[in-house]
Amino acid sequence: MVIESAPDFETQDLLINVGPQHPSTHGVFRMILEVDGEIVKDLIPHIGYLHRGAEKLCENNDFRQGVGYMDRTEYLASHNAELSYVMAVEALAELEVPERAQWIRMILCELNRLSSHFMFLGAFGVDVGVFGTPFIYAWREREALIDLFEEISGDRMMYAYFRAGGLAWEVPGNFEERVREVLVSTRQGMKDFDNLLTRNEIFLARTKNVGIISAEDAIELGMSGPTLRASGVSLDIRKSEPYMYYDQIDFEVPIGTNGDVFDRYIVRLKEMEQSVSIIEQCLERLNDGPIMPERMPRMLRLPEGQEVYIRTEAPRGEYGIYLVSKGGNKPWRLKVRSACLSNLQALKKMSVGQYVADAIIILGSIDIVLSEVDR
Amino acid sequence: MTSDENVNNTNEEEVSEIAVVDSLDDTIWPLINRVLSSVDVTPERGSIDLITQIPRSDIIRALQILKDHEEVQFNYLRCLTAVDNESEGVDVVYHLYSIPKNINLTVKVNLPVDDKTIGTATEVWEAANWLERETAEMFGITFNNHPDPRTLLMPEDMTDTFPLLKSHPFAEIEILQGELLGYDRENQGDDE
Amino acid sequence: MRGIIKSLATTMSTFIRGPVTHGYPSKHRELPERDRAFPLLLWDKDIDEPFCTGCHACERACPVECMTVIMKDNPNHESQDGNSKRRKIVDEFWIDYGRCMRCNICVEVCNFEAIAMNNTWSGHETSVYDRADLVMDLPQLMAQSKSDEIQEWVAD
Amino acid sequence: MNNGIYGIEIAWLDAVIRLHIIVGLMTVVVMGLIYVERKVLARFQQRLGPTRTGPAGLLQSVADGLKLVGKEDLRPRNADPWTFELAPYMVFIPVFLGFVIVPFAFGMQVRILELGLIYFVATSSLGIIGWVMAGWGSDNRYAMIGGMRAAAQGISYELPLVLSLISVAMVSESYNLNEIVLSQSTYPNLLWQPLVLVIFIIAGLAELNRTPFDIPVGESEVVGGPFVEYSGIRWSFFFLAEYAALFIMGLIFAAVFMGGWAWPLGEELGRGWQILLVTVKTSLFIFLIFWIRASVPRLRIDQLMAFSWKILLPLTFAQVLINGAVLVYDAPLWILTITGLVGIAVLVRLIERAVRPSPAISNEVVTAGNEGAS
Repeated sequence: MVIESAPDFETQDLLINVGPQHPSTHGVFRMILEVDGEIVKDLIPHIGYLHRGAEKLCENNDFRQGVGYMDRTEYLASHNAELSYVMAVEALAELEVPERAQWIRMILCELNRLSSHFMFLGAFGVDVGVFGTPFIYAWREREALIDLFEEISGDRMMYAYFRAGGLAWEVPGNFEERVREVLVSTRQGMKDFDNLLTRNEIFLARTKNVGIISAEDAIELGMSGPTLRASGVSLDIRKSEPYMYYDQIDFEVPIGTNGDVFDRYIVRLKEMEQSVSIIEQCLERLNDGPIMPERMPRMLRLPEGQEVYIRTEAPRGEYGIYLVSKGGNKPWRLKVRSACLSNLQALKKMSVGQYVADAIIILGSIDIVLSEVDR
Repeated sequence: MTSDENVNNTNEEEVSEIAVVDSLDDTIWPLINRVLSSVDVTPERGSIDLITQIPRSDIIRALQILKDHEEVQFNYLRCLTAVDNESEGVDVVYHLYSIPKNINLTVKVNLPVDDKTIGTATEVWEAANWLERETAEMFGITFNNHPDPRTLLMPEDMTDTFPLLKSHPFAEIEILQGELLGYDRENQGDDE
Repeated sequence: MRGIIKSLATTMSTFIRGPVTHGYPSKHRELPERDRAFPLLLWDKDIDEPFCTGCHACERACPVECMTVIMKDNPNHESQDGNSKRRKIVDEFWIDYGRCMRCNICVEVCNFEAIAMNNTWSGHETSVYDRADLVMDLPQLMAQSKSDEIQEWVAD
Repeated sequence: MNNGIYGIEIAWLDAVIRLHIIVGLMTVVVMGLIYVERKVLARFQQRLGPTRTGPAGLLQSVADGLKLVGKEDLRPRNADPWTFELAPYMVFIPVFLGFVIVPFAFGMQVRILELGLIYFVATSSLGIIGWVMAGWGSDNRYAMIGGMRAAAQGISYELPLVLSLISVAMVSESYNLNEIVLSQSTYPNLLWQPLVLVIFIIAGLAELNRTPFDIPVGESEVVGGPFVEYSGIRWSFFFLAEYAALFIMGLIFAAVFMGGWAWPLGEELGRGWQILLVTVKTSLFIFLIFWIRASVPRLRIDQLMAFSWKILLPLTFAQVLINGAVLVYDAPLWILTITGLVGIAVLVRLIERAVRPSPAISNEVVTAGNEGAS
């Protein structure tokens, strides 16, 4: 047998199917990687495995019933998802939300941002390859937060606690001390993560200069949230178009410089520190008062021919609700603008040319929740 | 505007109120009107943002102007979706945001029921890619020249029915979950 | 290398801090009062009959349509020489726990405070082998309240 | 040299008996190791670990073993039958062969080989063939990537491992493990070879495919790599081999660097104490590996190769050269300690240089103030 000369040696790209059952696709995401050795040459994302038609369901449910479905579109930050929905209804029904309810909402949303970011840190740490430790650290802290949510709303993930006009019921009497107690453990958890990952050489080697996306590309692709801010775009809806009482709160928006995976990690970690400070400021201003408007109709009906697009800064970016009303007690059309869907579009741009292992952590760094992507 | 003037003559107290409601001078409308002077635009006051109706033939050109024009720079496509108005056709809705100027704009295009085609906004923003794919499969809208016209959330072969149209039935949960899933044990047969 | 040593120090510090988990099936966490598991019907001990009058309010308000209620005339009503003030009472009541999304709306709409969310562990440990077994009927829904196993919490 | 344990003079029978003891020992040790790893890792992660089977979950490994034995032995339809089914043995047998030379106490080993260290290195590197076979034979793309990664990694880290052992052998002036241990009866080798100790641990981690070098089996990337299609008893062979290799590596570490069963202070110990001493030293190594596993992320394949060829290999070569110079010119051994420590400093510096080309982290993220966003 004659050995062929080198130029005739043919190589073939390998197609790998990652997901929908894969340990690090964060749910049922599927991507088809075309790899040349270890380098990703092409990436085809497939989504839709978790599509439940939340928008259609909401069109057939009244405004109180819809809150429950919003929880399920964003199960890691349900308070933030509910917030957009109830704010959209309030904007159309022109309901004035009592002050106390607003402060409590802000506290809960920021707490939920903490718990969601903890989940990111844990899952991301595991993607990078630490065996389970970040996951357990994340769960340790998230457990404290979730216990608090359970004491307030009764459920651990699907709170169904915000209502158009205010809150479903009053928070328990020891709310403030419990929040402060949780913040102490949260600080400890953030410190643990910082010590475990931020300066670890292997972690830095894995995450620095990986999956870079420029600010222009990020804006062009409609990315939002920490993923966008890591690229150096200072766009935070809490600052640019303040809702609730964010304009009365003093906080900063951490932004990254490189737009790489490490920046997306560190921006989230810094953002958590800001969240803690926001919660503390909110607690100081929390005062007694009603939690629902005084004149609240038993069955909420919206005026005809109105529409609103409400956007709030959820942990993963802009969570928008586009609500069209044609009268009656049900929305005519409800569109959930998912931050993850837009962020996920950038995956291909970030991953092509990187290593297979990088594609995994880039996916992890976007912090997708598939229920929000598919809705 | 003529109807407003009629109202003006009737009651003085109502005048000021209605004038405030219907005048769009406090919004970004004058700016948009100037920028889109070459396009036929109908403004409307929304709850938060300004809503503009743009005819289908001009839409992509108008969006390109909105993105590129110095004074507005709508460089960020917040959301792209559609609303089914049954007999009045389908509205395609673009929510635009300008990061440098911090202004929002809602652009609406009405498509007739029998011809749901429109140009693709992916030429303007890459972000429109998946949003248009989703809108297309949910409402049966064809986006001409879309770079990747596959389905996004729906199965690949589900191109004949469009779930978010009002004519699509809201299936009873029983039908979806099926009789064989345990609700009707008698009919389950010997499959176990 | 210094960063790696810092990481090692962090894990060692948690090694020393000791476990934060506890063996779940053998040890149960204490549930808060407001914990929401699945809805239950309450039993009026004074009169020895359910609070529920079968008014269909919860059935209509349920977003997932998991409830079925049948109403009947109360045989124990005052006009029938009974001691109850309820003219109508629940005859049959089914809740499909497999479909319930635990949104608490049924509790909020109930005018008679006849339904409450189960806030004990028995409401969380409801796994069965057949989905049909998750459809609870009236005696099953009533059993806990009858035997005083729950201390229900209903928001004002 | 060959003192029979039971005084059996027939060499082959003696060897067979010893091998049987080793097999039994290995199985028990591996089960224990799995239990200990689960418990220790759980503790690092503030969990409880196995608790349900037996007191404190002690029987967990037994239960797992029974389950694995009872499990169906699946083979994918398109798998290459011979490669697929032989691969577990090809991984297991070389590891098992390594036990031949390992000293548990004075004279307590299967055979004393003059070239014991070379024999150990030779057998342990054979396992790579099994990994590649498993990866190729499974007809699974994850498995194939994993197998190829294993081959690349195994070959790359073989060299630093061999060179680090050679430089110790130079100081001890023997390849015979027994004599290496005896040569450390006053000062263990780690005093003279600190750099090589670090490199041995790093290369050992890579050789064992453990975090941060678990690239071939990376759970979050290639989902178990070559083992992804295996089930039941075949899979348990891989598992057995993995932990047995860990145990051997610990024993080699104890013998080569820590002085094995040799007691530096005073008289020679009894056999029981010797075994205890070796066990403690081995446990130290194993605990360190568990600790590292709980703490550090995984490297990427290119970084892993670069680390081996560009950093570890030159350093070990330098150490071997310095060892040679010191030994040839009969210079005092503390020079080696100093050069070793300098070498560690260089290693640390190189690692930090490699990952931190940009300024310090605290300056990386600028925070936008209130005015910044609007």
